[in-house]
Amino acid sequence: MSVVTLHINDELVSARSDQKLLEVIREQGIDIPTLCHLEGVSDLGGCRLCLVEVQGSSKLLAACVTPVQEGMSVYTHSERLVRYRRMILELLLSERTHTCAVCVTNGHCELQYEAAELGVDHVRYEYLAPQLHLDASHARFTLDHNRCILCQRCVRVCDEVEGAHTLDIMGRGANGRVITGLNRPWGECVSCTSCGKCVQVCPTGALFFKGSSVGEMEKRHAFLSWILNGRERKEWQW
Amino acid sequence: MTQLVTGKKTRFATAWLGGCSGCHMSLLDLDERLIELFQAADLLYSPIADIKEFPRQVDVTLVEGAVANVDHLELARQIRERSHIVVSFGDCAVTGNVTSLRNRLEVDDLLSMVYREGPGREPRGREGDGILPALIPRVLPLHQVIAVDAFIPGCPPDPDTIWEAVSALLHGAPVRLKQEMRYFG
Amino acid sequence: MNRPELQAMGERERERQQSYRCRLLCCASTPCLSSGATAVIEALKQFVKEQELDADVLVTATGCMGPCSRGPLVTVQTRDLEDVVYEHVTPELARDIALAHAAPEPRALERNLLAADSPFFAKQKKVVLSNSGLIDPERLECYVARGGYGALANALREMTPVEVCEAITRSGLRGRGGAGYPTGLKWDLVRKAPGTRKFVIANGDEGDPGAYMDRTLMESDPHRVLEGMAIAGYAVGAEQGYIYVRGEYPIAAKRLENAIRMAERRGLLGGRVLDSSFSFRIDIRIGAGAFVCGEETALMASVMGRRGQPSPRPPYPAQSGLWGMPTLINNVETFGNIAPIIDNGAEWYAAIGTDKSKGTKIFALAGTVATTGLIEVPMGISLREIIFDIGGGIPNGRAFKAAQTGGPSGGCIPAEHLDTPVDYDSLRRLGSIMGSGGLVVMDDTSCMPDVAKFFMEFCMDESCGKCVPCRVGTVQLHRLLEHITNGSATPRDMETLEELCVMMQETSLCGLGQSAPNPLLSTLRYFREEYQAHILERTCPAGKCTMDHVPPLEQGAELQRRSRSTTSDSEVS
Amino acid sequence: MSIANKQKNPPAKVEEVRTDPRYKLVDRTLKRFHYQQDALIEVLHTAQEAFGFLDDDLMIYIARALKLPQSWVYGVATFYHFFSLEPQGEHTCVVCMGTACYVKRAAEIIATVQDEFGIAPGETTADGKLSLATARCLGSCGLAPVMVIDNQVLGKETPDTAITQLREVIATPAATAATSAATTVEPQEGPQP
Repeated sequence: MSVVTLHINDELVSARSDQKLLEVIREQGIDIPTLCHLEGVSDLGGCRLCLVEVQGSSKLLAACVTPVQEGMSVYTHSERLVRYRRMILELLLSERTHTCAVCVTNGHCELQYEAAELGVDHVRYEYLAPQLHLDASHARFTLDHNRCILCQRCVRVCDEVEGAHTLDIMGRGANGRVITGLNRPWGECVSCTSCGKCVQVCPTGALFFKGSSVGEMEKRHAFLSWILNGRERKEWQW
Repeated sequence: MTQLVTGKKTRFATAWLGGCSGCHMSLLDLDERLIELFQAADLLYSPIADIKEFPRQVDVTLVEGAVANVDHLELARQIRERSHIVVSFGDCAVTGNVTSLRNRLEVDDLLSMVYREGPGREPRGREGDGILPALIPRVLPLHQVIAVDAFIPGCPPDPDTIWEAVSALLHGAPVRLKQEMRYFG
Repeated sequence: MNRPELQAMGERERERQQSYRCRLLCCASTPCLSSGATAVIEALKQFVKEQELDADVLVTATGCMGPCSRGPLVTVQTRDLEDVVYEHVTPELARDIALAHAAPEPRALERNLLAADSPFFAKQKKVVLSNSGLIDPERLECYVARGGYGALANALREMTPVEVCEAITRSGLRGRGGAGYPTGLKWDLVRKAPGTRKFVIANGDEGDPGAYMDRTLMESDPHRVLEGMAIAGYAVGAEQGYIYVRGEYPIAAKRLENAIRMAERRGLLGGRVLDSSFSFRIDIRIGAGAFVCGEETALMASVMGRRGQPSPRPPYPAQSGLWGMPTLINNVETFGNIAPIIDNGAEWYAAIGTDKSKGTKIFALAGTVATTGLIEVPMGISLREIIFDIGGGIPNGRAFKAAQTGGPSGGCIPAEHLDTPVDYDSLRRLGSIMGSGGLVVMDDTSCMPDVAKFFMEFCMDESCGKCVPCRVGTVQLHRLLEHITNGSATPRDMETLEELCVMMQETSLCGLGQSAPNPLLSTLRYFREEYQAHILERTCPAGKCTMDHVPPLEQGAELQRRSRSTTSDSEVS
Repeated sequence: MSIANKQKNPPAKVEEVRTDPRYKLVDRTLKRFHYQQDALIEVLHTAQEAFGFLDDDLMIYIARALKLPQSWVYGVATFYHFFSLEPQGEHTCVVCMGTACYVKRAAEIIATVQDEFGIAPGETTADGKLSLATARCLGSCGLAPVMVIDNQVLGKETPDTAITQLREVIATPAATAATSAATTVEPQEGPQP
């Protein structure tokens, strides 16, 4: 694999040519927010929080899906990028019903964290307050559409890591919903292995273990890289 | 803000719209810092003081709660007209929070569900029409009704967070909360 | 089939057509069919049968003739007279027309005649639509008789793929789908891209409301599109093409399917095209109602049977498209330009149009204009000429207000810019885009914030939902416009609105989201005072909006007013 | 087909699936595309044409035939506006809401139809007689405003003409109209025109 050099915020850095910008930026210790990106599954480029300015490109590019290129010059925290990230967060908070005070992931939520990090202290947009339901038909997990940000982490992990593809997205636009099977109650979906990966990778309180009360649902997704590295490097073939 | 700089006492008010008063409880949890606060400020209006009219001139008003009915609208309008700085105090004022969970229902359905047809109740008819303040169709965070100058998130905001914001305001400085004090919820 | 056989086929068909004393061409395009063309065609066929004129009179169902609002249309070709076009033809009138023209001393009727020298026809220049309305789209022979597949034969025999790409580059042709990327460059990229297989896709997912150029081309001259695709396949090294037809266009799909079958049977498509070593298959894919599938990466997802969600670029389709292979995607109209360029030479083509926008462009002229229909004009013509000369101006004594181009990705152009030449760059400077060619004229009864709301609603419904700025941004912008048009907006909403527009343009994943704010921004640019009237004075100057709501702070007074009126109502009842 | 897949559906349902002749049409399309997963949209088109709408059994059948996850099929079917998961009415009325029609006040037609029959776009009357829908431009802008009743394109409509035509169509028996949609409705007896 060849090595390329590029500038990130005017610092000269080198990277492997198969790397994506996000990885290189984070390697430099630069904190750049993401919500749909998840180490271990394919990238979507949907949350647009990791947008960066690349000199010579008229468009802002999502760092998670942009391959590095020799001689690139990248800026990660220009005034407009920070402003846009904040607005995107505001849009997400306005879309469904994110009432932190009564949420199972209060205090452990990536959406809540990014909002605080980016300084979103209020939302200028109208709260859309859609009437959405909650699927508690599964024996162990609950899916609350009101807290979903449609990042599709659960869909990707179910397909790419677990291989069940129980989850997908139905509809489109703001009417999109995470579905289980043929949009049947989750508990009735025979393809679900109840592995719980979707719950662990969900950045908000949309997926949680039954029985969790306010602030009790902590997520972890470090196991993903463990599983995937193990598979890829055949570490478990003893 | 000139008064603040010249060392006069800040004319201070707190108001309570559609909320649980938890933010005010948290304000009282400032404990001994309350003494410091009221050495620098006069409390001109507050649910914890028995004052009926919102005063003519206020420097800083903290507003707890979301705007949920016509009385809130009227008070919000007065607060804005008569205060130099208006602060959204706590998640209900900032986001609508729990108060706004009713937005998914039509007002009339909500009233029927809770009052007119609630279990174990006598049907009460169109209660409150003209007596209780009418509910507005959608609960709104304060800044969607009037201009707001600063925001203190939290449900309720931590006393330290409140103190951070209030002491900045008493010094005529803008509210710049640290990241750990900016969390909703 | 080889080249001499192709020429012979054309010759035979020309002789056959010449043998008729009179040819009656009836438009059988969707608009004319909806206004009763079927009955007209039946009446004419009946007439020929009754009068036993089978050897003298030929009745042909053709594609679109242009002035769709004047349909059903009938064109008459006689050996001794100039071609004439009749409008609003009824079955009775059709018989009279046939009677007059098929007579030993043919003459034209005086009524329902559309003069050939009227500005509607005179100001147009037909390159892509040169066969449209003159040939039977269901018969391959008709296309071949007008030189069809000659360009393909020529390219296969006389030109290398490099030369074909060069010719297209030299012609200056730019993508007709809207963005205007140079077609030759795109072809060359795909040609050079390494890949074991390559694909060509014709984008016929014409989703812009108010536009039907692609439908008409596919319906009226399907072989023209297929020939362009085959030449592209040869130029880039692809053996498989897909033509993605919008689900709303069943007639276009049927005619294309028929055309592919005919061409394959005659060896003009399929294995060993025209006895060369080049093979090219074309399959049809029917869309299922998603505007976003006009975006090329979304379209590819849809061709592969998936949810039509766009994916981030790079990689571009030219490097990694269908199944990861290099893929050329062009609009149907772009492919319609290929055969004429190869036939007449790149220089001939480059001489039409303006410096940076070459050739002609098809527009669907619609809205409040006297004659609506499909027109093809040289690039650089002014909007005024299109609307007032070709279209005949604004009916009902009303005033022109704006012309909307580019559909939900475009903008509204006001009267002061009517003399702007129509080309890619001028329209972009005005805050609109060429787009695929929808041109909707609005008179002074249209309210611009309301028009902006219409387009935003469209984008909101069509957003795929993959990226946040588009998914939520369109909803929020629609809400804001709703507030403006119902009277509940505040001056602050204007700031939020403008800021959100810019943010969406810069941060959305694909063209749909990036261009969704365009109609709004362009109306803000030219009609800001209308927005201000809605917000500050709570009035709608065009008288369209209801304005029956109030801003949040005034809701209290409003509620009291309403509750008073309802109590008094209940007292009465 | 794997054992797991067989267990998904009770055998009774599979039998029922095979006896319905309309599945033959779906099978034909499946074969034409060699059961390739890419052909999902084409297969859904055929299925909708044959059945009038896509119900769960039909989507399960297609998912199994193409070896695709059920959620995938459902995701695709709901992404595209063309596919309907609900049975459609005996007659369908589609009002074009393209720009040209909009400028010529198609919204008033929809409002009138809505008032007259008490259904919003996307809904079907309680008696199953009429489904109302809107379209994103039917490409007949020259005739704006345009509506389509039972696949027949009608141009230059007004609210009044629209209502009159709809009343007429509803009064005529189903056999003469609704060629594609109303597959769930038994052909009614009535005078042949």
